[in-house]
Amino acid sequence: MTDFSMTPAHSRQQTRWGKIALRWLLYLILGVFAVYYLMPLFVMVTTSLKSLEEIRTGNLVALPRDVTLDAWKTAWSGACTGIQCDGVRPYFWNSVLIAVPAVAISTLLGALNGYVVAHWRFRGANVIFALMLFGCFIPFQVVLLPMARLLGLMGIAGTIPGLIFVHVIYGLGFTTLFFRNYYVTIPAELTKAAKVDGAGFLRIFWSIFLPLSLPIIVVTVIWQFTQIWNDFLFGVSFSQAGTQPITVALNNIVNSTTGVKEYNVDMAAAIIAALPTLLVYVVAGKYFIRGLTAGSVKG
Amino acid sequence: MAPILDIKNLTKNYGSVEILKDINVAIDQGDFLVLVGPSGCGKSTLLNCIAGLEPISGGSLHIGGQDMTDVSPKDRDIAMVFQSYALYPTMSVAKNITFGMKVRGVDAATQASKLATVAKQLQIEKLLDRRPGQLSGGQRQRVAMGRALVRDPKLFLFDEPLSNLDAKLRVEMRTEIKELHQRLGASMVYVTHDQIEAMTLATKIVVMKGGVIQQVGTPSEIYNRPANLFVADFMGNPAMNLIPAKARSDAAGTRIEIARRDSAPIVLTDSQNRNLPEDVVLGVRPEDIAEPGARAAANAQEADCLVDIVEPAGADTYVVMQLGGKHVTARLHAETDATPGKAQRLAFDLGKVSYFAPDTGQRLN
Amino acid sequence: MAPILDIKNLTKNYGSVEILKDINVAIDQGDFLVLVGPSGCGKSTLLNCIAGLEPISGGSLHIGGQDMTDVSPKDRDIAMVFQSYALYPTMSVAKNITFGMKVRGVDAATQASKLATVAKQLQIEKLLDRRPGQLSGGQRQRVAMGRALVRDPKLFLFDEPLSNLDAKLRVEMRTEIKELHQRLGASMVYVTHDQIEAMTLATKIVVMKGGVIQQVGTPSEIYNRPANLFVADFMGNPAMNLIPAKARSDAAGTRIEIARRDSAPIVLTDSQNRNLPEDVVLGVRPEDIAEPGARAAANAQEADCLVDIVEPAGADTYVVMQLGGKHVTARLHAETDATPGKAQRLAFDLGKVSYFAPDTGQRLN
Amino acid sequence: EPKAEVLHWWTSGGEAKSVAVLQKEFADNGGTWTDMPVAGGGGDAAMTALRARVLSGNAPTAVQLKGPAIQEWYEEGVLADISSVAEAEGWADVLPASIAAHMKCEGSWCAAPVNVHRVDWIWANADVLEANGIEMPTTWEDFNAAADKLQAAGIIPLAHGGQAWQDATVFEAVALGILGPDGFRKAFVDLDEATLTSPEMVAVFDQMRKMRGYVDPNFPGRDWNLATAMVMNGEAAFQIMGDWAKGEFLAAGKAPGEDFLCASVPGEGFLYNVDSFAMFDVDGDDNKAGQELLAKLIVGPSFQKVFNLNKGSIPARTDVALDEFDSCAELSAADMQASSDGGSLLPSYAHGMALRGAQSGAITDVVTQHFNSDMSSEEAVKQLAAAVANSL
Amino acid sequence: MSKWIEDHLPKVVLAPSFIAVLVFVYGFLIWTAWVSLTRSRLLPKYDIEGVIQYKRLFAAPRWDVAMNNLFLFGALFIVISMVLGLLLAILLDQNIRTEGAIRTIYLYPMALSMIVTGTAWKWILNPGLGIEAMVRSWGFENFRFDWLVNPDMAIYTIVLAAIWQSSGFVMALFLAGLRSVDTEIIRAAQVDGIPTWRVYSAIIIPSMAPIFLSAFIVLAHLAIKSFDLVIALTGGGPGFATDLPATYMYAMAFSRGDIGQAASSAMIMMGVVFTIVVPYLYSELRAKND
Ligand SMILES: Nc1ncnc2c1ncn2[C@@H]1O[C@H](COP(=O)(O)OP(=O)(O)OP(=O)(O)O)[C@@H](O)[C@H]1O
Ligand SMILES: Nc1ncnc2c1ncn2[C@@H]1O[C@H](COP(=O)(O)OP(=O)(O)OP(=O)(O)O)[C@@H](O)[C@H]1O
Ligand SMILES: [Mg+2]
Ligand SMILES: [Mg+2]
Repeated sequence: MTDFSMTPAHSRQQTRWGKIALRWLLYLILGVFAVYYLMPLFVMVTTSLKSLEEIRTGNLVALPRDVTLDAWKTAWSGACTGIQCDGVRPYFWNSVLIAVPAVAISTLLGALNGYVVAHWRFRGANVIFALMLFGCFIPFQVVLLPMARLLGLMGIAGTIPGLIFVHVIYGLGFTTLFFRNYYVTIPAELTKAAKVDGAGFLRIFWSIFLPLSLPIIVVTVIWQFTQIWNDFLFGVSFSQAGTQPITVALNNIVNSTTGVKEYNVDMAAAIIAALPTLLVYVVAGKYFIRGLTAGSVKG
Repeated sequence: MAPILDIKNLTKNYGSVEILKDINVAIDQGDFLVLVGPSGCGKSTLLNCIAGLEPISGGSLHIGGQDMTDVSPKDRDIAMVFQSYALYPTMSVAKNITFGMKVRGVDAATQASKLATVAKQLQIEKLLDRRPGQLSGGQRQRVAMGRALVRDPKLFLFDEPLSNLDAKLRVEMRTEIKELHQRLGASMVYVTHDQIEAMTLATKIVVMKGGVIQQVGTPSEIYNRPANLFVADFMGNPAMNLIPAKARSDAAGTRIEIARRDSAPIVLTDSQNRNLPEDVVLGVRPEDIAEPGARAAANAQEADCLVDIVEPAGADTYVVMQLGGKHVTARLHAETDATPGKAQRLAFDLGKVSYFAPDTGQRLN
Repeated sequence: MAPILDIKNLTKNYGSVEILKDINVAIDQGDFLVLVGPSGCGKSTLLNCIAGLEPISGGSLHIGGQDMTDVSPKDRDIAMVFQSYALYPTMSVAKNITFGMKVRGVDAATQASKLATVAKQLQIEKLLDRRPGQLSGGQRQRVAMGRALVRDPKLFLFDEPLSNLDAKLRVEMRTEIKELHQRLGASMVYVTHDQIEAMTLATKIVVMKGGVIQQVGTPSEIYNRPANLFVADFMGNPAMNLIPAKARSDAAGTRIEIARRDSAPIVLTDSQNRNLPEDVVLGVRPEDIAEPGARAAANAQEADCLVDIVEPAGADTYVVMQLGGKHVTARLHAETDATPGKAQRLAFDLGKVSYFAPDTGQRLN
Repeated sequence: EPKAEVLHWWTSGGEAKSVAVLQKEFADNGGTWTDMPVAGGGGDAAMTALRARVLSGNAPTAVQLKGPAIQEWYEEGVLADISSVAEAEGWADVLPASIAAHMKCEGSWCAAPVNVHRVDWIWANADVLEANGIEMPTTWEDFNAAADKLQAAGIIPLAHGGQAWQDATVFEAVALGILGPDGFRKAFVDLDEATLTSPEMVAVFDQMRKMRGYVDPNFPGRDWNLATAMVMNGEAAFQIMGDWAKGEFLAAGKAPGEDFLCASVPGEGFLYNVDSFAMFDVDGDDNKAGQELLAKLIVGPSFQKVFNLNKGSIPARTDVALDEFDSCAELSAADMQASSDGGSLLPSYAHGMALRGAQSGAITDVVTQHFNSDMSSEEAVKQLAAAVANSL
Repeated sequence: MSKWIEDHLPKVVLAPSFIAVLVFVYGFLIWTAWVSLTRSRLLPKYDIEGVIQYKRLFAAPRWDVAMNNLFLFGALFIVISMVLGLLLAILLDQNIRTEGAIRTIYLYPMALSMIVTGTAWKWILNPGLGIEAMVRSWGFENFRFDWLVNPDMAIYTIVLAAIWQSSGFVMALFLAGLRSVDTEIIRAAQVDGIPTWRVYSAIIIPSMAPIFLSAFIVLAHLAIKSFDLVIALTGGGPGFATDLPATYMYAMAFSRGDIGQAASSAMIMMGVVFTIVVPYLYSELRAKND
């Protein structure tokens, strides 16, 4: 860690005051930025706690006069997303059903691919890796229509497995990149030792690499989970009634064009939709940084 | 009996680069072969070829009489110990040792009994439940040995197993490995670039440079009769003094003239070696330049030399002078009164000197 | 003249853990102080305290007669060389060396001339345009030295500067540092855990353990008269043999009895040391157990010992036996005919032995 | 058993209630309704989903579609024919001819109309007008005079949200007023180049420039309902918006004629925005049965009444009794009848009734660009012609 | 046979992913290229008509605006995110007691989608509702912050929100980088008398070049894909002042039924991606071969 604050200097008094002033300045700057980052969340939370009446008449960014949780209740189980007025609850579970397997599968495949690219290189492995990486950069709008066609041909159009499939495909580039960058830091000697011990390709992966991968699994899972959970474009294009993820429901609540807008419900729904990803960041954020240090940063 | 390991005309390329060139080595059951050489000379590559971890590009490789050229590592009946130990970081010590057996489907009872034996042998019984991360360097080293020992293989391969340990531990572990070798009578191939390790452990040493074998021999052959300047310089610490000198051979022997900085050249007479060319490089080990009378040397000749640096090293004191335009080190007693800037009388033991051709670097005597 | 570095009652805590305890050391202009001790004993911490990189928790620290206790590193007139070299990775060698001057506003001409001098001194003229990444370990080491030298400071600090080099290079660089020290007459503090380095470089050695100074002295004091078992064991390679023995003192001297494995104890008579307690630990260096007649030792006494292991190390051969229940190492000539399993007649040089109390570990004679 | 999966973008509270009426009727007739709502961007997101569904061979049974898009989809060959229902129910007799035309593809019926939104409404805060002595304007001159007066009094004359479709809504209202019904039809239905570049079109843009001066500076990006709220709370006087704005007033407890006023924008004519459902080609008898049942129910009088009461619009069929409707709706229905007879019942271009998406989009691009910059009216007209040409 | 499987297992494992990428990325790119040469409208058609769609594209003023916006937005977004991320990382690296909490606050926007936060941002930036109104209500009557409604400035609000969303992640990358710098180098610099800011500017930051590269790539790809952000915040307005290629493409494909046009704009976008990513990939792979 880079710590300069401990350096003693000529006059103890002078430096002490200088140091304290500097520290205050430091915290002040950090605080200002914290406000910048928190502002939208603040607006969302306060709005969700206001009544519609108050929103219509008052200042949108002011603190609520009367705190009410009605909007939250409505958003969770009462808001209309079409003719059903069950709130976002059913869609929440759709999202879980999509995100959990998609994250798991793309992470596992990414791990396997990264393992091959980093430790079982063969001719052309680099080119394959490069091609996969390039896939990370394709704008998703481009693939919507041909993908729809193929999903139809595969018979999984509009189904949850179809959505899982799409997310896995377009997550592969990043997960492979993460794992590959992490695995290149694991010494080749480990693989060699295991080979001499008689272990094969899968055995080495399963018994040796996978247990070592926790930090990078955390990074990948966080990344993939936020991507998939927050995805709207695929969700809206490749779902049908009954398989729509929460972002679509949220969009239905928030973005109706010609109806009456209930901003408090919108915001409450938005926060509910964001809770899982927020939770993931708050709980695992520290492993996220650690995982980045461990692998993907190495350039 | 067939040699336990027999390498014939082995070559190894990475792409178009030839890393190993026409390697021929054979060792017998119970031999302790040490591969030494500077970093990057291909020692690890050769060891990996023996283990089957790298395919070879040419030549053949037999282990225990069987052609193993294309056999996969796990079927070669070898065990290997790595420089970084390569312990499986997420497994306990016990699991590290038994992993290979588990993979091979050895039953649990056998696993346990073999584990117990090996753990006892290496005195790591108390560590069996720990993770590698919780072990000191020496302990890790022992576990890595345990993982190899438990296999009871035809051939042990070691890739610089001690180089990550500190000096003290290195000496201890060295002794342990030597003891182990004597007790098991196993065949071992051992890579190091520490030549003391090579000397103390080996029954046979291979010195390599740039993928080419420079010399194969017993430790004393290598130490006392290095085949060329490279081997002479590489083996021994402090290194052999390699002094440019003029030789004048006649029937009685050879007069060797060595330039001195501030005075007339030293002239030594070698009665054993004749027929040397005029320009030679004289190779003398530091311990063969000593106080007069320190050792009963058959062929000792004395001269005064101006001392530049005195390095007391506890057991001995090294003094450095300049002869023939080079730093020359002599090993004196710890109690010597040599002082920098003063002349010191030294005896050169010509019984054990080497001569090399300055151009080719090949040994002349 | 005031000592160039004077440390009085220095203590250092991290939180509630006391890392350094009541350290007192002083060195004079031109001294070469080496701090040795096992890993984690606080050597680096002490050096960092001297450099001002860590604040001290108690005591005082004077450099060149001035109180530097609270002065920032850049104003202490010191230079420091690190284990990892700590070269600025994105700057060329020349910039690495001159960057400090540039920051201090030294004019370009002076920078250039100082750079030239230092580069010549260290023979790195040809490397000046390279990046650290393009240098070998030894070259990096030289650049790091250059960065220190160019400062021309009152005091040089070195934190294990050679430990990342391989054995051969380590010996060479060691000699260079020694030469540099002699030429500059500079004052240096040097951390290592390699005791050969400590012995050869130091004019004064501090042996530390667990944040406490064990002994301060010249290399020969430390080597020949270790203050306690820890120092005895730590300094010297192979380590001093520490053999439990029974002493029986009378007016003529002391009879020392050492148990042997298969036969009657060896009995040696020490005429110099008297008044020893009955239980002692006898400390004998390997080189003080040798072939009879190998050295003109004043007080040599002979005995037959059963040899367990023979380790030829080129210049010498070590043999290991069991005495007093311990492995005991003797250093014999390279040409010895000692064989494992056979008895070997050895001479013990009692003129240089140490005695320690088994309980406190303190030196008795 | 009839089954239908219905893709629509009626997701807000009032709209959802309206659709629920249909769903209930559908269920009462033994059908199973699967709801597939996709809101956002005036149906953009729904259209994204629709395209993906169609391409994957998994089209929904019924889709909320309107205007020429119906014919476009028909041309792609993915729509089903519901003529049998239409003929059995006599749709031709109860629907105004121009609206019926939208529901037909090459002569056969392919969609069912739900409602008629009038787009060219001007809404006003009654108290504000009264306080400033202003009548509902009947010409653009009146409007400008009233706006100037209000502006002087510190009231925002026109509440507006700066989103492309809102800009277009105001634009077509102005255009209808200035070009007249025939001019409007030539310009925005026939894309007649002479009309598009005529001096009258320049005058339309001049009036738009004036309108720009009547909105507050913070209008860009504002949702239409926030603009409505400005009228409601007296911050602004007028808003030009379709009749869905009425829902906002009513939801806030305001009464038509008392708290707020509704009138058609100055000028003759009626711009309609008809929501309709198109039936897609699907497999399975149950789905086909669902389509027929759905089509029948949608155009049936009971649904048309209940739905439009909720939605704020008026029934598409002309034979529904309007007693329960409010005064604005009654006015709308009367005007529709009158304009249908007078040939001035016109499709709204801003709401995708008049043109294909690419064409209306090209026009909107110019309109919104003009409104949000200081482009001259002549330049705007030039660009309009170029954009229309580039979109064909 | 089993030996064959053993030897080729790595390839077998990689194969499904590889095939998937070939089909679902490269196959689709080719498909798009094809469609961009047709007159596809509502649904794709496959009769090649030549480069007419590209001609239309370059004739559309809106596309010009979108491309200009992409470069302006991209440059600002990438540069400011990096500078801010680096600054915050350096500040956070000073032994801050509440580091964990602050880090989470800076990082959380990454977890939210813009569908969610767009409305909040819209209010905050709206002069009548948000910051401007708030500051004015404190008595600073002349305070102006009306970027959102100013066609010339609106693109900067997109930059602002995009930075809000991504700079925390960049900060995390840089923080990780700072933590991996050898402490001995910093100590050496201290002894050398180098002031803190020079230590950062001359030594630490230059040595983090690989991290700058990674950050650049991540940010560039976000910039090119930016879509939700614009839709949620400005919807491309005022006018189409904040259109980006991604929103242009979406509008063409899905609200205007002009798929051929959308495909041609997508191809141009891919061209931009290509020129940025290929040099990066090249350097990635070369470094690996060392
Ligand atoms: N996979 C590879 N591709 C290309 N060249 C390689 C590869 N592995 C090793 N080399 C090269 O082969 C040579 C020999 O390497 P090797 O690791 O065998 O050396 P070594 O003698 O073990 O060195 P050290 O003592 O440093 O371990 C080196 O020059 C190295 O650069
Ligand atoms: N920042 C710190 N906080 C707490 N404890 C520390 C810190 N730095 C060092 N220590 C502890 O202080 C003790 C002395 O560390 P120091 O680095 O001085 O040892 P050393 O003698 O230099 O060891 P080595 O030979 O391994 O370099 C160690 O036990 C270490 O764990
Ligand atoms: Mg090697
Ligand atoms: Mg240290």
